[in-house]
Amino acid sequence: MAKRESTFINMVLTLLVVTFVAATVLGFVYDLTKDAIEEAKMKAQSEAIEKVLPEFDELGEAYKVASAAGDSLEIFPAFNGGQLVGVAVKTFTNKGFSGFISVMAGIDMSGNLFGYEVLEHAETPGLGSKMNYWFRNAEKPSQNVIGKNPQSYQFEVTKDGGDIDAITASTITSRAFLDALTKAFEAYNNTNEQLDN
Amino acid sequence: MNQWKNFSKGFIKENPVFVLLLGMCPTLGVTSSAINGLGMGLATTFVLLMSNIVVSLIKSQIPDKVRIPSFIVIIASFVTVVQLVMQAYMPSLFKSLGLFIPLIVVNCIVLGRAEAFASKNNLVTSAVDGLGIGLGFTFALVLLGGIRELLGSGKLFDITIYSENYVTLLFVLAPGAFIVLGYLIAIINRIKKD
Amino acid sequence: MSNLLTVSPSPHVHSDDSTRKIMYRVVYAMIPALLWSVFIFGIDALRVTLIAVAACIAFEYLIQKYLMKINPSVTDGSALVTGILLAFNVPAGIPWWIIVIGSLAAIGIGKLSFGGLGSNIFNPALVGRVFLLISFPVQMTSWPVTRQSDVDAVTSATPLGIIKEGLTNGTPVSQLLPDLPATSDMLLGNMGGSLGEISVLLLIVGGLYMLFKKVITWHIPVSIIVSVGIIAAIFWGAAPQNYVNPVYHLLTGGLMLGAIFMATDMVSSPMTPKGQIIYGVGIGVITISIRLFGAYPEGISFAILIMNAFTPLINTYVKPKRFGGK
Amino acid sequence: MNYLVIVIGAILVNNIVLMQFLGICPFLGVSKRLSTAIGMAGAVAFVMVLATIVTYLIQVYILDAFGLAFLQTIAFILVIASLVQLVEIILKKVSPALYQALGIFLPLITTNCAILGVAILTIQKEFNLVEGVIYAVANAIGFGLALLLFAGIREHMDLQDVPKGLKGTPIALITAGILAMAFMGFSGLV
Amino acid sequence: MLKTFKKGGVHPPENKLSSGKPIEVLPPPASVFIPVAQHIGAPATPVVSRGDTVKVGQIIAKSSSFVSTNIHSSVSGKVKKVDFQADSSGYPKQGVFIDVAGDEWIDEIDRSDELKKEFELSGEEIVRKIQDAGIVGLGGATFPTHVKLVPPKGMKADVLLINGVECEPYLTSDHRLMLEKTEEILVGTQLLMKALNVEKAVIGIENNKPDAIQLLTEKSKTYQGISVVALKVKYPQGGEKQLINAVTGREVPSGGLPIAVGAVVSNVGTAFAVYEGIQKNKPLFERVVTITGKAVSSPSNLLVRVGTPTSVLIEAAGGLPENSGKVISGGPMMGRAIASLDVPVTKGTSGILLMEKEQSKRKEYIACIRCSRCVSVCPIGLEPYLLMTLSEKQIFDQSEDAKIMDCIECGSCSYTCPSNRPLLDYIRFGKGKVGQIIRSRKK
Amino acid sequence: MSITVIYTVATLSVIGTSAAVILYFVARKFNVYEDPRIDEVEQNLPAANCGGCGYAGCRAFAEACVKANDLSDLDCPVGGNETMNKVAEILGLEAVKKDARVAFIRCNGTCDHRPKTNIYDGATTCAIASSVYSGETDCQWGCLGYGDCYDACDFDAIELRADLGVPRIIDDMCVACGACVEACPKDLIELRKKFPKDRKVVVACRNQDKGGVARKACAVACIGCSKCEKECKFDAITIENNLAFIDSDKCKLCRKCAPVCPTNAIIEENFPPRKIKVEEKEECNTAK
Ligand SMILES: Cc1cc2nc3c(=O)[nH]c(=O)nc-3n(C[C@H](O)[C@H](O)[C@H](O)COP(=O)(O)O)c2cc1C
Ligand SMILES: Cc1cc2nc3c(=O)[nH]c(=O)nc-3n(C[C@H](O)[C@H](O)[C@H](O)COP(=O)(O)O)c2cc1C
Ligand SMILES: Cc1cc2nc3c(=O)[nH]c(=O)nc-3n(C[C@H](O)[C@H](O)[C@H](O)COP(=O)(O)O)c2cc1C
Ligand SMILES: Cc1cc2nc3c(=O)[nH]c(=O)nc-3n(C[C@H](O)[C@H](O)[C@H](O)CO)c2cc1C
Ligand code: SF4
Ligand code: SF4
Ligand code: SF4
Ligand code: SF4
Ligand code: FES
Repeated sequence: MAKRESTFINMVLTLLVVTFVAATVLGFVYDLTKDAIEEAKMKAQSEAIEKVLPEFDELGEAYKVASAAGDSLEIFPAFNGGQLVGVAVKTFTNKGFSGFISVMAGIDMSGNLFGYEVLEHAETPGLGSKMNYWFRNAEKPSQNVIGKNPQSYQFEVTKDGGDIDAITASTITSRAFLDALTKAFEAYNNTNEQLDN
Repeated sequence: MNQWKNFSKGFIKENPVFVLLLGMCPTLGVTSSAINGLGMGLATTFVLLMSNIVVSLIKSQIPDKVRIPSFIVIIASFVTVVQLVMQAYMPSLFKSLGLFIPLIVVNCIVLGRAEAFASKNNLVTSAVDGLGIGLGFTFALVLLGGIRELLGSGKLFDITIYSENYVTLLFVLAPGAFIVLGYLIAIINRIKKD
Repeated sequence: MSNLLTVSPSPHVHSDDSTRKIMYRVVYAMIPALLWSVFIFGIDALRVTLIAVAACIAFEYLIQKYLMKINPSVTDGSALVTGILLAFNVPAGIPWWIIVIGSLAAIGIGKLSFGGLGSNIFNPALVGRVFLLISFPVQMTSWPVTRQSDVDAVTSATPLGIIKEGLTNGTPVSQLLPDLPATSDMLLGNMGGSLGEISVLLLIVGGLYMLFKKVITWHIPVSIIVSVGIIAAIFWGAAPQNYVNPVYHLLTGGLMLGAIFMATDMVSSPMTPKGQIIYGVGIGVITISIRLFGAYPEGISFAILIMNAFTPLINTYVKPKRFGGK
Repeated sequence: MNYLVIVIGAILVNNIVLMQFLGICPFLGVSKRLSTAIGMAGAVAFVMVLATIVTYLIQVYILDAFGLAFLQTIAFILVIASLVQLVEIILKKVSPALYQALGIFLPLITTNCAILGVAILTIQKEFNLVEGVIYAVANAIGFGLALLLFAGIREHMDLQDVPKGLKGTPIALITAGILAMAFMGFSGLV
Repeated sequence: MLKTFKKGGVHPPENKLSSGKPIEVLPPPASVFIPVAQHIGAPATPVVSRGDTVKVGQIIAKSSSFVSTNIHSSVSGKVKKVDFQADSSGYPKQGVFIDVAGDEWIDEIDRSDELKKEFELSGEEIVRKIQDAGIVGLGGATFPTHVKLVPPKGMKADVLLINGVECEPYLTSDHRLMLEKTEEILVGTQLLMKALNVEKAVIGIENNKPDAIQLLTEKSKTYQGISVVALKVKYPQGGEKQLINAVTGREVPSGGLPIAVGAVVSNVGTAFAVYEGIQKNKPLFERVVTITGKAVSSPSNLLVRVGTPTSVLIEAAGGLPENSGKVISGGPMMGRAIASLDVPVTKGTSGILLMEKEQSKRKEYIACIRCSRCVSVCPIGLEPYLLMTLSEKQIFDQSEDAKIMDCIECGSCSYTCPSNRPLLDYIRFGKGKVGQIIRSRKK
Repeated sequence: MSITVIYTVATLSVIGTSAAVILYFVARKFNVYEDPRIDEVEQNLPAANCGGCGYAGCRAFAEACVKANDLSDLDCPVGGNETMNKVAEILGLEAVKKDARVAFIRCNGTCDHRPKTNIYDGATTCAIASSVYSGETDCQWGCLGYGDCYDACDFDAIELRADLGVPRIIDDMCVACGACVEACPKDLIELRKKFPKDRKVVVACRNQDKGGVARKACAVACIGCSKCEKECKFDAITIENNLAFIDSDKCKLCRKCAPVCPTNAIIEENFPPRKIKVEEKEECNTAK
């Protein structure tokens, strides 16, 4: 098989053809997967919402609300048979050990935390990453946040005078996590005000 | 060449990680668990296999001077395909592998194989080679990930083996990757000699 | 045969110093601090030390004999020093299996992997300690109560831990002071901490003994202490409510233990006085940076390890002044 | 964003080699001698900054402009590969001395994850151009620091009797592990 | 504060067992072996052959080039053969074997004890006479003295240093010489000053010889330009670079000669030999040798004819002790262990040291713990630990950069190393190799 | 076909093509020539980087080959003739054919042949010992036994024999790189012609002392008596400085010389045993 020679025309043509084919293929694959990717993103979100709220059959229009600190959070109201059963608040904090943490917090109609799901974080595996389950351990009431609300409980770690036990050796993460929840409640309260008005 | 030999060499004798010492970044970066290792390994295998096939098909059509750029484009296309497909159908794995998926493109194994093997051999041989090397790579990643996961989180493929209270956290963190790989290579060297 | 003369190159005499003597002198220098920690933390301190020493010596022997297949050199005393220093760097209440893991990390990873005595880049005891600190953060920061403190508390905090915790919460220094031990208590070692780090006075006594016996020179300890002191003083002077008095930095957090016993490990520190001063200042600067700005309340272990890594570079670029050189 | 945070973060806290695992191949391969390590560090710094600028412009003015973000990988690698080759060719002619010092490392750079990694990270972290350049410079310094430290250590280790099985790459990896351990002390610094 | 050199140094136990023993004359032995190479430089060419009869002081081998010198017979008798035998270098060397008969000296030699202070010779004449008399440095290096006295073009000496340091443990020959031949040494010094055309001479003596310092200080008052300096006891003060540094504060540049800083160093024994050679016409064929050792029954200082076998000296000092393990020609720091007692005394032999068996064996060495003691004791500011490793691994380009060639082989590093590492063994080997490389590069 | 596909194709093609065009022109403008044959030669070398060729590694040797007009001074001992022929082929030059060689240590001063007269206690390398003195026996020429040659051999071709006190070459492993020849401070090792079945007839001695001295120091020393020289019909043996030397290129392995040597200094190896009278010698050699 004779190799093509490295003449200018050959080189440019080859590259042109290779990139052309590659680009065409890619373009098609992209078109094919585009919707799937969007869907996957949506699905992750709706799965999280499902996990943090009581059973519902319909999600209302999402809207944005400003929390006290001026951040704006996304809120998803959930309805079961037309009845509002709770809202999911996509909240976040930047105070984590490695910065950004994003949490989906579900608040039921009595204003208590129904569930939470950590969406995104970069905390240390084995330390900060324990927040995924630490704060919803039903066997350890002093670290559990489920069913609690900031009005009757101090959403701060015990070390700072609050009512929630921090993850062992991960006070920073714990503080950040509770900060995110507090934000969610603030936003939720704002919504209530909006709804009331 | 004996195709079985050609295929199996990637596991120990020419293992890209333990022996050729190529593609170290993903090896270290994604192996905090066996699952991650598996995912990364398979993604790389796919790219290896496909690019080896394509390269060996079109090798005679490519002038020498643009060989490398053409190969890179081919590889990068397959990487992008993997990227898109994973994003669509395995979003959580995609998230945990993060930056290292696009970096398959610069993984020296892939380009090295295309350049040193596929551009000189026929379709079947190249494909077998790509598959063998890729699975060898996967094997290394799963081994490394498994060890780190077991020591560092007390689990294997996410199944708890022993209590979290006794895990040696260091192994799932950055230093653990280096240290475990270091000793693994030493052990493999020894095995290879005997 | 036995009456044949021996021929060897000069010199034909040798000073009566030996490496083993040096190592044992380090051990003698550590004994006062060890006794004090037994007094403060009770028999646990002794338990931890004995386990660490036994494990270090055992690992050195076993690895050399069965893995490296060379003549074990445990008699040179360096594994003994490593064992004691590892024990000095952990809380007295630590479970036995963690110390054994630490000893394996120290001797297996930190020392023998590099070729054993004299070849290691990093201080073995510190490799062991940092390995444990990262791997078992909970157990490594559970400080047992001292004899003098309240009976009902199970764990206490180290002074630097209190400071870090307080300052990150925005508590001003003045409100933290009541929680902190008095200067005299810190000097004597009446506070929480790792078992060998608390008694500053006895550590200094050991250091003076080593200085006197020419086991160490002044360059490294002094340059560490001075640089930490100066930087801490600058910050304190600028904002006394946000930074504590340098005395706390000097007397707590294992600074003295590190400066006197660990940074001076000759294997992993530079060869020339000038290099040693660079090394010491480097340790000082990194230590205080970690303490003031990092996540850890205490930074000298990391600082020493990092400067260990710089040692070969320092040795390459800082040469002794040659006689008759330019 | 605060520039100092970017710099300290990239050099110490999230050191590109020791914490992010990028550029490991040259880190292991070119750290046997100090002199070569210095050359490599210089070459990487040069290409890293250049590549970050060029890829940034491509991202903003071509990919984002046409909604083609998914082409990032292929576009970036093409650009980087050509850039490296361009630099190599030009250097060889214009300054043979500099080529001797840096140029021989250039072919290694194309397949260096650190370059592509930093280019992608700059986009992912949503830096502006100035921040991106600072980020690239800081990462180059971080890479250089790790490489130099390591070269010093390995030159030293060449003279020691490292156990046979561990000689070479294994002990280098273990050393890197301990170094990474030590660098963890910087965590939380920013 | 006593003066001393500013860098490094060690202080081994002094053990000057024989310092109180006056010099005794050892009669000529039954036969001698006089090597023709007793100096640095080209060996002399034998001018006698088998069967010739010779007298004491007669030339038996002639200088063969500028850096070389004559060899004179130390005994009278019949030449048995000209052949090879091992000297203290451990290798067979050419030399003249003479069976001793009587003790007949050549006539020119003035054998009286009378001190002769005056001299009229010019500088050049002194140099020539020194050359004819076969005088070499007696401080150990046996460099032909006449060569030192003619500085290379463009260089000028301004001070003569007389080396009375004797920093080696055990050795006392220079010490005794300074006590017993005080004025002769001073006259010899003046001769050397004249030859060198310098106005100033300084005699450096370590403070462990207070009697010699006092005596020389006193006597030197009547000699113009000569002064005495007491020095702190520290090995290797006697090394010429160190002595120059201690006395004048100057530093001989790396790779340079003392003359580069205007100094010339000579040993007190050399000064005495110069006195005898010029004022008494006596060529250099005998010297003071200390014979000592912890187990030696009577450590002593003997005036010995060159060529006398070591065994004869040992007999004179009470015989070879039962548990001798090592016999050293020279001091314990720089001397050479000899393999056989037939090794003859030569011009450079300053002492014979007998060591007991227990002390003769080196202790096993272990890994370098990088304690940096070798670095801090090295008077040259080298890094012996590194040089040893580089030699071991045969990385000679790096040892050259690390200035291995500047090592003066004083042994302070090996002496100090707590791990007992044979630093100097390896450094010497490395020096040899690097020397070869440098020479081949010049070609 | 959607709009993205069109954009994709356009963008990539533009980037790709412009990169190619720019590179092409820049490459032409800044072209620097490097002989491609260097790579080619290097690929054919064994990559042992042992320096046996006298160059700093295989690449340097390749450069030297490419530069040279004539390969007669260049030889890669590891690769041997085959490699050099290939190199010659690449360069279009003639390779010089060389006989295969093997190292031999010319000293048989084993413990029973040479009495010890002193004990050495310095650093245990031959180079250092020989810089101190002539050795533990009275033979100043013979092997010191500390194995510098052993350390120098990269091919495990030398074994240290504690029972003999003198190392031995393992002929099968030796590639005649000459590293040991360089390493031996006593200049004992010679690269001799390799005969079939590794047969050899060698004067295993370097002692240049006069007969009496030599003999006193070692039972199997060559005393320079010339008997073997007279016996050899092929002029293979020369006597110089009281020492016989057998030129392996002239030796025909006739074995006439060995029996006449009064001190058994001539060694024959790998021959079938002789019938007559030589039992005595065999026994002596296998005394241990
Ligand atoms: C490598 C490393 C990772 C860490 N990761 C976390 C983390 O993810 N979350 C956290 O809160 N603390 C983390 N820490 C611990 C903090 O530095 C700090 O010690 C702790 O949060 C405060 O201690 P406490 O929780 O015991 O009071 C980490 C420490 C290290 C050295
Ligand atoms: C090659 C050579 C040339 C020398 N030339 C001179 C010289 O010109 N002038 C001089 O004063 N000494 C000269 N010396 C003597 C040295 O300076 C020195 O005195 C001698 O080597 C002995 O010194 P040591 O006993 O300290 O080793 C020379 C030495 C050597 C080896
Ligand atoms: C380490 C060392 C120690 C020496 N010690 C002495 C000494 O104690 N006395 C002495 O006269 N020469 C000593 N020398 C020799 C001197 O360097 C120098 O060669 C000598 O004094 C020159 O005088 P000379 O040529 O008359 O011998 C020593 C040399 C060295 C290298
Ligand atoms: C002054 C001095 C300090 C030492 N410090 C340590 C130390 O901090 N950690 C340690 O493992 N060994 C220490 N050692 C013992 C020994 O040097 C160490 O184990 C070596 O690093 C092992 O190669 C010390 C020894 C001396 C003489
Ligand atoms: S022998 Fe050489 S290296 Fe050792 S101390 Fe003396 S001068 Fe320095
Ligand atoms: S004195 Fe010995 S142990 Fe100390 S640094 Fe020198 S060689 Fe190493
Ligand atoms: S025995 Fe000598 S010539 Fe033969 S391979 Fe070994 S070193 Fe080379
Ligand atoms: S190098 Fe020479 S002297 Fe040393 S063991 Fe080998 S053959 Fe003998
Ligand atoms: S895989 Fe990252 S540099 Fe090679």
